[in-house]
Amino acid sequence: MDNKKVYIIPCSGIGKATASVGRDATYKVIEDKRPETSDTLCLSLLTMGDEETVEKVQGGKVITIEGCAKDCARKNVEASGGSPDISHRVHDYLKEHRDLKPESVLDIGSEGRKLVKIIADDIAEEIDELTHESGSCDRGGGCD
Amino acid sequence: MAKMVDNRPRENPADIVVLPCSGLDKEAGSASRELALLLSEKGAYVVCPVLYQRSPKRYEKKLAGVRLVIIDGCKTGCASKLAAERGLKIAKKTTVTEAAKTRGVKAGKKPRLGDALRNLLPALAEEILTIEPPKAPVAVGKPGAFGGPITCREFNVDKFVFRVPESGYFFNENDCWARVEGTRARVGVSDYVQQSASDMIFFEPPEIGTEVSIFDEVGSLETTKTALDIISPVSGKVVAVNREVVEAPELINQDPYERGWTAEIELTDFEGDRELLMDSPAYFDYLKQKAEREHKELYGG
Amino acid sequence: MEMEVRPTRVGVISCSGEAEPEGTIARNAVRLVMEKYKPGLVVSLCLPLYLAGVGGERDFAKKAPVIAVDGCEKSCARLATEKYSGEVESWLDVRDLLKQWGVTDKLSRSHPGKLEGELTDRVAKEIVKLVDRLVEEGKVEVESR
Amino acid sequence: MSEDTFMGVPRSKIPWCPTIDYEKCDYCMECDEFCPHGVFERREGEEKRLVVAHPENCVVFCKACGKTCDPDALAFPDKKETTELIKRLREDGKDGG
Repeated sequence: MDNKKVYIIPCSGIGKATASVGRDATYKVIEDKRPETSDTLCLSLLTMGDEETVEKVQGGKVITIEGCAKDCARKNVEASGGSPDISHRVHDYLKEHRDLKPESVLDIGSEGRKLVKIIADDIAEEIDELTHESGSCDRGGGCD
Repeated sequence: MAKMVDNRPRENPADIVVLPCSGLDKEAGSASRELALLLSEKGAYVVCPVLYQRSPKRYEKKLAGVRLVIIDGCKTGCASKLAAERGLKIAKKTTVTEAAKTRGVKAGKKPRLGDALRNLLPALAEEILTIEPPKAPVAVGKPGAFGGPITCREFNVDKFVFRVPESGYFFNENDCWARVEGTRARVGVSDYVQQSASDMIFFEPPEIGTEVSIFDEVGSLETTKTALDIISPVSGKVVAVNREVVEAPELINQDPYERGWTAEIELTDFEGDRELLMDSPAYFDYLKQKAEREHKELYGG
Repeated sequence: MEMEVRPTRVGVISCSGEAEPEGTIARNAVRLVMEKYKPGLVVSLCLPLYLAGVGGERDFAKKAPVIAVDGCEKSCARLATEKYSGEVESWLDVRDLLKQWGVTDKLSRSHPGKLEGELTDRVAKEIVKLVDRLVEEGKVEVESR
Repeated sequence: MSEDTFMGVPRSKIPWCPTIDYEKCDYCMECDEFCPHGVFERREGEEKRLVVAHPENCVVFCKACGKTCDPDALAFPDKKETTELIKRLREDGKDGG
């Protein structure tokens, strides 16, 4: 069932290279790492109240990735009645990996791609935990 | 060689932990390694930067509650960066190329350590060992002394909105501000800086006790896009730095004029400094022109 | 007498469109117009910021003419602009354009390649036409250097 | 066109900009890539492949490019002297009306 999926929603801004990193990390997870258990949604569709999209977010697990400290993805998800289980900020990763600055919005460059991989690895693990949690709840154990 | 008698207070070397650069690409790297070994012979504990990078847990206990001395070979500052990445508090920092330069010695390009630089090392080691013992935390004035709420005026350049406090702040043309209360000032960067430099990821604070003149560097910032120095709008002695901003530099983006202050300075000549500063309304006009001009340049209009 | 102040910039807003390849083309085409074809004249508006109501995006879009570039017929960018800032001057639907151009290939949202690049450029040039029309119609003033 | 000023003093009268030490410069171009103000210019095919082409664009008191320079080939004027000079020029400006 689709609601067993974790939805990864990047802020998807077009003004900053960090937003491009968040989007690419999303793709890396949903297409390469966890295609079975994760997916993404158009943030604009969600915010504009598209019923199908809103339902998915309200019923499912959500991870947001922010391109800057303005936290647009989380704010927009919350405005649509959802509540992100986990929120990431790309610049928090940059604090730890200062040498991995993305180059530009249209081409994040090789350093940016390394950063994408680090973020995607983390999120893949989180998805496993989130889907495992809900799985064990269904079986009625380990979730008190 | 005659030895100088040195009566300055000495730190117990056993309390000093040294994190050196271990650069093998130029002379300064070899010198920093050698300097660390000298300090080790005098009782300090030396952290191997390579091992520390690989398995930080090994040194966790050793690094707790000690005075950390950083030795950078050159201005690239790898050892400083390593310390910053691991959230270590630095008690003293020495950059070999700089220290050598002030003593008239130029560090060479070849990695092998030459005599000129080697001869300087004992003096540098002595200097490190005479760092002042830790002081009680500096009082940061009365709580709320700088806390009065401020109101801002704003203007737009296209979709960008820039804010400037209505009053009570002084600015230099490097877009850094000072808010003065009594004999102290808090300093920081303006809203314009945080917007044009983008998201802050790192704030390297100045050392407490540093004497700065107006226009000296008083800490530096790194953002997702660039790096910049904070150019002090006042002269005096750094008495506090904003630890909150060290932990969460994004505070500068969120609240550049209040919670995003970077350092507090005991003023020595504010009347003199003031002649070279703009007050809030003057900075508003200055910034408006500058933002419109630079925006055009940035977007090629 | 007060002179009428004409806007000197065109706002272009793209849907976020991360779930669809047409969304990726829409975003990248807007960026291309801003960086390469009409630097200085075009200001790209960040839809997530715009929707979250943060910053000056909404106010800017009230004053300047806006072109909305959407990935699909759901037209989030156009509808969002109409909701918060008023009518858009023009609107593009990338999916519809691709249909008109007879493009039936499967496109990638995450790894735009040569074909996606060419299509992005073509869409960018369509946006440029709309910008030029606004200039011709005098709806935006081009500043002399 | 009105001339650029810094603290009320014509920018052209303030000699603030980096100086390249060509003995040390290894032409890594990090400074040029870093500087957003177009102070440097690359000269393909010339002996000095990097020059300070637009010193007037340099932000007075900014030394940020210097930090990108591994071989430490960039030098700047003394800040105190520059401040004093600016003060003097401001005074002169006042006197001269």
